[in-house]
Amino acid sequence: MNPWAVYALSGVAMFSVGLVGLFSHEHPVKRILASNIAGSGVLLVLVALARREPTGAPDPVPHALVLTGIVVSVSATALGVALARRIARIDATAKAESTGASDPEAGGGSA
Amino acid sequence: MNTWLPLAVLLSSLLPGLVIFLLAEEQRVLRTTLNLTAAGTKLLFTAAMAWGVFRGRHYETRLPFLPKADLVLRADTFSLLFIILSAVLWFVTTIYAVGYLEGTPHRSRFFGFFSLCVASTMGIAMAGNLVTFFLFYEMLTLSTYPLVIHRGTPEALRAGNVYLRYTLSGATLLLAGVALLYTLAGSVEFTEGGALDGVVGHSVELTVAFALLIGGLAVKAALVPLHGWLPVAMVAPAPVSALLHAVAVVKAGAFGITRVIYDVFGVYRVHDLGVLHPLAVVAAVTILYGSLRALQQGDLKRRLAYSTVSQVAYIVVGVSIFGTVSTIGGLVHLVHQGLMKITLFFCAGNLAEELHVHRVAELRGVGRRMPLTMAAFTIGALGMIGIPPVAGFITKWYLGIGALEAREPWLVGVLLLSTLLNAGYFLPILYTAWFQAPVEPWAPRRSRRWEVGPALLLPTVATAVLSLAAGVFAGADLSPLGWTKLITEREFRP
Amino acid sequence: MSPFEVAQLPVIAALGVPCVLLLAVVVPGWRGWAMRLAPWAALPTVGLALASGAPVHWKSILLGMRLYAPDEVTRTFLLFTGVLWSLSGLFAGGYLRESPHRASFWGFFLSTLVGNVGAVLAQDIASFYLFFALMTFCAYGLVVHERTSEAARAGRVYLVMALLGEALLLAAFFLIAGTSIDLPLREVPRVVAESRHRDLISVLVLVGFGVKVGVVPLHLWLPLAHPVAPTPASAVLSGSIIKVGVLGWLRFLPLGHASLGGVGGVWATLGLVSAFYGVAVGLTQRQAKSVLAYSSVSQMGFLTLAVGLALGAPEAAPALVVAVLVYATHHSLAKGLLFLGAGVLPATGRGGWRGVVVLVGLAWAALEIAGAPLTSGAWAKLTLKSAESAAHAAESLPTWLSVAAVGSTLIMARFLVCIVPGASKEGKPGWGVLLLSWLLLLVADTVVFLRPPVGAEELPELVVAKNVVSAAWPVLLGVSLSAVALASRRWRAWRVPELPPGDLLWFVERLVHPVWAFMTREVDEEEPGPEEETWGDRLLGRFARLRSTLLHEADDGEANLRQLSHVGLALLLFLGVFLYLVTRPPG
Amino acid sequence: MSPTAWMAWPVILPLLGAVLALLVGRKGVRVVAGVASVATFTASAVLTWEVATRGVLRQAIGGWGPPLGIEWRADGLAVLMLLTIGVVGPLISVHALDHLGDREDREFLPLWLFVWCALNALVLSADAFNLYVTLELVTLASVALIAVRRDRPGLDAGLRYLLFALPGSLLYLLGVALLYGLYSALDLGLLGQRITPGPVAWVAAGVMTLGLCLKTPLFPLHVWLPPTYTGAPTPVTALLSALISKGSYYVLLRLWLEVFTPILDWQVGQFLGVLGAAAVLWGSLLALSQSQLKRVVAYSSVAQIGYMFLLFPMATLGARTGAVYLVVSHAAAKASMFVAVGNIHQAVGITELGGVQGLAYRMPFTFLAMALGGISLIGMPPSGGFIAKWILLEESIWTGQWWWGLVLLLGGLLASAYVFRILRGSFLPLPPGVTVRSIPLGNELAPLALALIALVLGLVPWFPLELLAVGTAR
Amino acid sequence: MTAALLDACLALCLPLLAWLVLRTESLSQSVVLFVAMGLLSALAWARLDAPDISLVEAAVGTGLTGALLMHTLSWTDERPPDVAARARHRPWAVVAMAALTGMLGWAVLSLPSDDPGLTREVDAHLAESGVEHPVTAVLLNYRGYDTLLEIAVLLVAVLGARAVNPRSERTTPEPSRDPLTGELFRMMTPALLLVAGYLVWVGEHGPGGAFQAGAILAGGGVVALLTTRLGTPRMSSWRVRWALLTGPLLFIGAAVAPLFSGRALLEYREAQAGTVIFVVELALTVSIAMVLWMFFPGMRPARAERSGKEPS
Repeated sequence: MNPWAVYALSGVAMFSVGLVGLFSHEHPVKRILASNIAGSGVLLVLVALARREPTGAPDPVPHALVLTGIVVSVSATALGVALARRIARIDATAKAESTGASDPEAGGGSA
Repeated sequence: MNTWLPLAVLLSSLLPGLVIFLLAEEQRVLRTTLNLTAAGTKLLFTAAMAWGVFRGRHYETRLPFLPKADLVLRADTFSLLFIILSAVLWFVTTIYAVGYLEGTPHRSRFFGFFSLCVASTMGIAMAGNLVTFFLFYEMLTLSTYPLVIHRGTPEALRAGNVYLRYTLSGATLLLAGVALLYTLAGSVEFTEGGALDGVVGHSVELTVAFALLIGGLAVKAALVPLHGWLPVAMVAPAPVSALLHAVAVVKAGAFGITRVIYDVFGVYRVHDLGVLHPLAVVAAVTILYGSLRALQQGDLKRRLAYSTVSQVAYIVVGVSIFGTVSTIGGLVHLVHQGLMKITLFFCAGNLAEELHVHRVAELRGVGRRMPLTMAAFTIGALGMIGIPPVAGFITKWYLGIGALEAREPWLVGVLLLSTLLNAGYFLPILYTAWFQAPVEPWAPRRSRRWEVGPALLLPTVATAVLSLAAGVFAGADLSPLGWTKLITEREFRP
Repeated sequence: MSPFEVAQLPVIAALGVPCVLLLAVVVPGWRGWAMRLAPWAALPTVGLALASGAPVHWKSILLGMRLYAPDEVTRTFLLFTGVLWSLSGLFAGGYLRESPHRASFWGFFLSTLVGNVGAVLAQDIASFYLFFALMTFCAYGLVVHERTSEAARAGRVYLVMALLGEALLLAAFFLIAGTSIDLPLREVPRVVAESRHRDLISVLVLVGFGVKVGVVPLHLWLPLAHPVAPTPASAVLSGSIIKVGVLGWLRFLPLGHASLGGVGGVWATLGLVSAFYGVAVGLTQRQAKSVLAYSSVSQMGFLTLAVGLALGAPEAAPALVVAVLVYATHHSLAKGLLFLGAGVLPATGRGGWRGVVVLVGLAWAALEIAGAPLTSGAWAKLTLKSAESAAHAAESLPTWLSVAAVGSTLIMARFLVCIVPGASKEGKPGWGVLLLSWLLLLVADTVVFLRPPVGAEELPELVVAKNVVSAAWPVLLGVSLSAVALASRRWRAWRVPELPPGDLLWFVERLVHPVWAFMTREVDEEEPGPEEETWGDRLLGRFARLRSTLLHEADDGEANLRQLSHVGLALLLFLGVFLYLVTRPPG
Repeated sequence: MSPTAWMAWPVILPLLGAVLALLVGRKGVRVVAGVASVATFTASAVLTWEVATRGVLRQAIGGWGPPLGIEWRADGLAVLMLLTIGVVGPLISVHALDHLGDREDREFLPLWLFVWCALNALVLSADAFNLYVTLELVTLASVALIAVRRDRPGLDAGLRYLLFALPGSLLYLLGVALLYGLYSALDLGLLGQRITPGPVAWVAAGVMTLGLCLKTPLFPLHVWLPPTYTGAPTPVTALLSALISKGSYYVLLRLWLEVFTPILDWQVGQFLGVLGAAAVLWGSLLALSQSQLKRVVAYSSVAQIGYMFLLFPMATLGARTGAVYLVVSHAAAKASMFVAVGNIHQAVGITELGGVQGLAYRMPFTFLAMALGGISLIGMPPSGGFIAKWILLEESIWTGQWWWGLVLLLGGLLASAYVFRILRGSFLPLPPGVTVRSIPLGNELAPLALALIALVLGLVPWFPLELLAVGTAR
Repeated sequence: MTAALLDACLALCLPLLAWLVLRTESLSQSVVLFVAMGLLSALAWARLDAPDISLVEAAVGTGLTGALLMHTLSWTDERPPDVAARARHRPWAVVAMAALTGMLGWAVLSLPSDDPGLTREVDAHLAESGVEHPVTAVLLNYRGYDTLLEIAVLLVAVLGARAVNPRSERTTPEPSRDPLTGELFRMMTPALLLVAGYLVWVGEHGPGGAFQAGAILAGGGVVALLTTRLGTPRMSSWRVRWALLTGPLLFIGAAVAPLFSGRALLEYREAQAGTVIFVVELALTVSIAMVLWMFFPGMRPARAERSGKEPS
């Protein structure tokens, strides 16, 4: 098969791994990683489509789409990570309070 | 002139209702005056419209609503029969309710929903097509539910539950039927002689639609298998059970059935479909079942409730017998039963309010303590049994003759048997009230002149006199019977 | 048609006056003078009977009320009804001076009067039924006036039988009315004769009014009601209320229009049976009034006989109708005399000139009932015999009638035996009005006998020897038999067994009572008992259980759906099914 | 400005408003947000007027034709959605101002403006990839909104929503990639013309439908909805249920009725219909079994979404009208219910069903709002819900698939069960020892206004119905 | 031949690596593997002649996201992995992956193999777009609207991330005692700024542009954050806000201007298209840099003695 199909298939494979991973792991960070992997899988498919014609410049439109796609997935990941971190902070302080360790300042608590 | 009047009749109870909602609990005088003026204006509008229709003028308000169905309010002779009944009885019941609920909480809410309920009854009466009818039919359920659970006690809530379960499933059946008809016939305007001329064949679908419509309406008309909610809803305060369960709600069902048979399918088509006879049989069974169950009820209001179940079936039987005389009988009973039954419920309310008497056995010798109330009760009871000169006799007379005219002799047997059963559960009450001495002397009267509050007594006597007059002056043109003859002449010529 | 012409005034007065008085009695304020005027309420009816009014037709009342038709039947009935009601009213004025429920008595008295007079005047079916029902229900008030338990039982039996009768009548009226809602009574016999259900209507009318007349199987309420009712009430009850039943027969049966041999024959024999049965049971009674009641049953038997024959032979119908009218008039006034006499005697006492006058009057009335020669009784029986002979009934009929006459004499003797010894020597105060009204009735009886509104042509016959003899021997035989019985009774050797009044009733009650108890089984429970387990409630119970299990299942279902792996699986399945359905060739 | 120019403002104004609100910092946020809201609403109204009079409007952004550039299309359906968002959204945000603290306000308002901009863009856009970007913007803004209060349930809800919405968007993006790969076009119109049955089109359709069903969410994939709606602050939940979940449904509707029609046959429609019916029954059943007020209303959302999916088996114009009308009236009714629940929570502090006791006297406007909203959910006559139910019922009988009619009727009954279970309590006397904190009038009037919209939709349906007809002449 | 071998090996490694990332138990290991995968995918983009993308992937996809994840790991504790559940799921997971790949692969493979896509249309209008590099033309002219919304996405993300992180959490960083990083940062900054500037400029006619430059600058910012006293930019200071929002404001202004002269949204005049795009791109670079920089919450609060575990 010509090269683009190989990459497209590998993109699809990455997407499957990401999607299945997303629904088989509980830990939020793991799931964020899985969604990132799925995202890059789709983008790989898109870029592979751009390169189907062996000669000449590749099709720029998928490239622009992928660029936007990457930015969107980064923002989603950043937001997800921020949320996960915040939850972890609250759990950590809660666990700290419950085990008696005085942790006055850290108690961010809900506003 | 003839486009805004139906709307005016509708709004004359809808708007005050909404305003009353906003009134604070303490503004008693303002609320009562608003109530009474609203009832008064409605009476005026109704009278004007009745006079207009009598003169042959045509009233219709048409508002755009759905692509295939407008919101149509039309006042023809038949709808006026129901409007006049509701308007008059609403006026009387408002006075009664003001007196009855003196000092109880949440009266603004009560009178708000009370006016909404009458507005929806007006809407049902004036509906020009099936969709408008269904719209107001549902609004009636919505506005009566808060009244049934007005007291807020657990029994009231349980009664409300049962009431909702029945009425909502009925409404679902009705909606299915209406939708089926609308797809079959395009738009279903109530036209004399039936609106389904466009539909040829489809007899199976038509029968299914008829069954659905009648099933839905039978819940409110309390025909036998679907009557369970009526006795349970008696837990509501007296004015509610008086106006709603004796007049507005129950009549809406019967009125609907008449509309479906005469103005949607047309008598001939229904007759050809062969569904008229089963309906008559169900109604006859309801008549007997209602009376039999009434015999067993110790509580006065439950006994009256079961009597309502059987009496409304008279209307349905009258309408579902293929002949003008029986139709007249059925339709006129719409008014007569309303007048008589509201009198009985008012009396029950008076007895409950004044002497806290609820069971029939506790009525010993009450005639001496509350002569006028018991006199009204006697008139109502005799009317129910069908003894002239009270209005009930006229109905039985026309139904009997109509039955024979339509070659349904078995119906005469049902009528006579039910007359005896009615006597069976009303005469003992009269006997205990008038001819038995009370176990221990009754509480003395609160005021020298009135045996019970004037606001409670005058409506009771008024409705009793009305039901007597409807019987005695039945022959007159403007009497309910006269008006019903006009209806059959103009609209229901089979 | 102006509201009313002058000629219609008497008709309106006949009905109007008692109505006004009735309203007055109801209103506490006017009760005083209303009760004083009440006795004269029936006078306008007598006036109407003597004078003549014009038919009234009020289209808007009820279903087009028509009143008064100037025919014999109406005039005769108006006469004796008016006379009997006014004199009973006068009698009641004195009789009830001190009784507690006077107001309610006068209320019911006046309303029954309105019903009675209205029924006679009514000329259309609906109005007739209105007044007939009014009379029936208000008579109940008179029966239970004493408020005793026997009165209550009598009232209940009376009302139940009356209601059954009325139900049959209603059915008959439906059949008669057919499609024309308000049918004048004039055409009713013709309509009935021509209608498809002629025989059914006749039977219904006969039985319906038979309950009121007291034909044998339907007479059970009569002997119960008379003893408990106050004397003037029982006088009116027996005198004119029962006669309305006969009026009903005359109005609604196709007499003279069709011949119903079978039905007529049966009814005639029933009449005869009543005559004898009345006497047989009457003799066993202890109370004077129940004896009189049974005497009425037997007398009515004669009328039933006449009507039955009229049904069978249409050509003899007019004569028979006249005979019935004569007999009714005679019986009404004579029976009134006896009942009021039974009330007067204890008041005036046996001694003194008052006692003698009353005893003589009672004896005269008894003779009249027995049909002694030269009395109204003989006149009535004579007209009856001549009419029956015209109807060429069975030859043995006249002999049967004579035997029945013997019976009547015997029962009259029984009555005198019961009433006379019981009364005390000196009477009670306030006997003046009672005696006056009784004497007036006696005078009226003789005047009506001499100037009869109908059947005057038979009077000269009375004097003919043959008739005197045929009238005399049964009476003499009866008197001698009673003398023998009286004598033998003194040696106490033979006691007549005492039958409870209403004889067959105890048997019927055994039948009806359990049914009624079953139908009203939950009425007496104090609190409404366990919410009766109708099939509806069981269904609701099962529905509630189903609902809660369903909801729990749903909760668990939702919980395991929420697991991530299951969501992933759902995603995959969704895609798989989607692709399978899309790629499958349609259809 | 030319009429088509008016199509830009509903998108640009909220975006500009959001940016300025961020720029202005602490003090002027409310003023800027207010001005932006009013401006956007007027822009939407003017655009509606233009479309109502002139018919479908199209604008190629940047002047480039469809295959290359992105095109806006404003037909009756799009404009009606614009109006719904423009009316329901601000009302909810008015309520949110009093409901949330003032710190949250500074973050709520800009985020709400971003959501508004995204929804308007989504409704107007006719480009597959652009729809992906708008969907993502809506999702991320919603996640931020859910977590605005920084409390543990809010954060949990936000993360769960994000981690369920992301796969949905990625599935959709994969579909777009496949379509672009085969037809090298992203405009829905072009795709609709060029589409031919084949593995690429089927898989693309399948994957896109799956993604959008996960985001809407449809029955088997709805598990994230109840915990998210309960965790989020109430005004945000109102936004989520009334408007945000409708975004992905709108995209699915556009795809099925304009792009995939040739390749999707009868069975697939029935499949979505069956899932919709299951959603109705499952949602209603669970709504009946909940004890928390918010969860009951949340599960009722699952049921109502089930109704909307009854459109796909019928796929006629009438069914589309019915479904869209249901979307609009559901937005108003559900928003009023959630806001009312918020009021109760704020006033009485009880979240169980008992919280409703004595409501009818203490807070009559909130009670009326819940009643009217509830009636619209059941589909009883004087409400928008009834009109939608009526049209769908007629359509189901007309197309001979009467069983969907049965689902509608049964759903109505079940809905009445849980709605009246809530309303019934409000007639009971106030439970002892419960003090009712008075809440500002603005808070009480907001749900009432929303409920009245649902009522007016029921009484004057001909205007929206005519509007919906614009652009279906094809 | 070797190119085909490289492609095949790359295409095979990526999904395998991905599966490894998700299968490993410990978080830190999976993050490291994730970074490795990112680099490999950057290589793949390069192989597929997509220099812009590989640059962005390397800088943002792998660099920044990796750093962010690493940073977060130090906060979240190791949740005890429930090995049993994982074991139970694994066979099902493999089957699911295979099924999914099969279905999607069937579609991908049936795509036409030598389809030029929109290359010709883009080249045809390249002259009017005001830039030579087709990707920048598509990104900022043909589908400029996408980019506008994308900027909104970025703003929302940063607003969400900052909102979630209360001010009390942000710490005043004290200088890290390690001299090496300090010196490294001082040397690196000028080079960084130069490269970013070049990238923005070269975007006109070659791979590069706002996103790549922004990413580089943000990288610098993060290093500054980790090494020097430079605290995380806070929304409360107007300077940060202006830096963040000038880009979007300018872009909106450029988009709305044509509306007032009768043209459609974002329809630049052909003449000024080039300059407008460049100015907008410049402003956007600053905004993107600020956004990506603000994703970092700054150091963990030094004062809070974490119970036991020292940051790894």
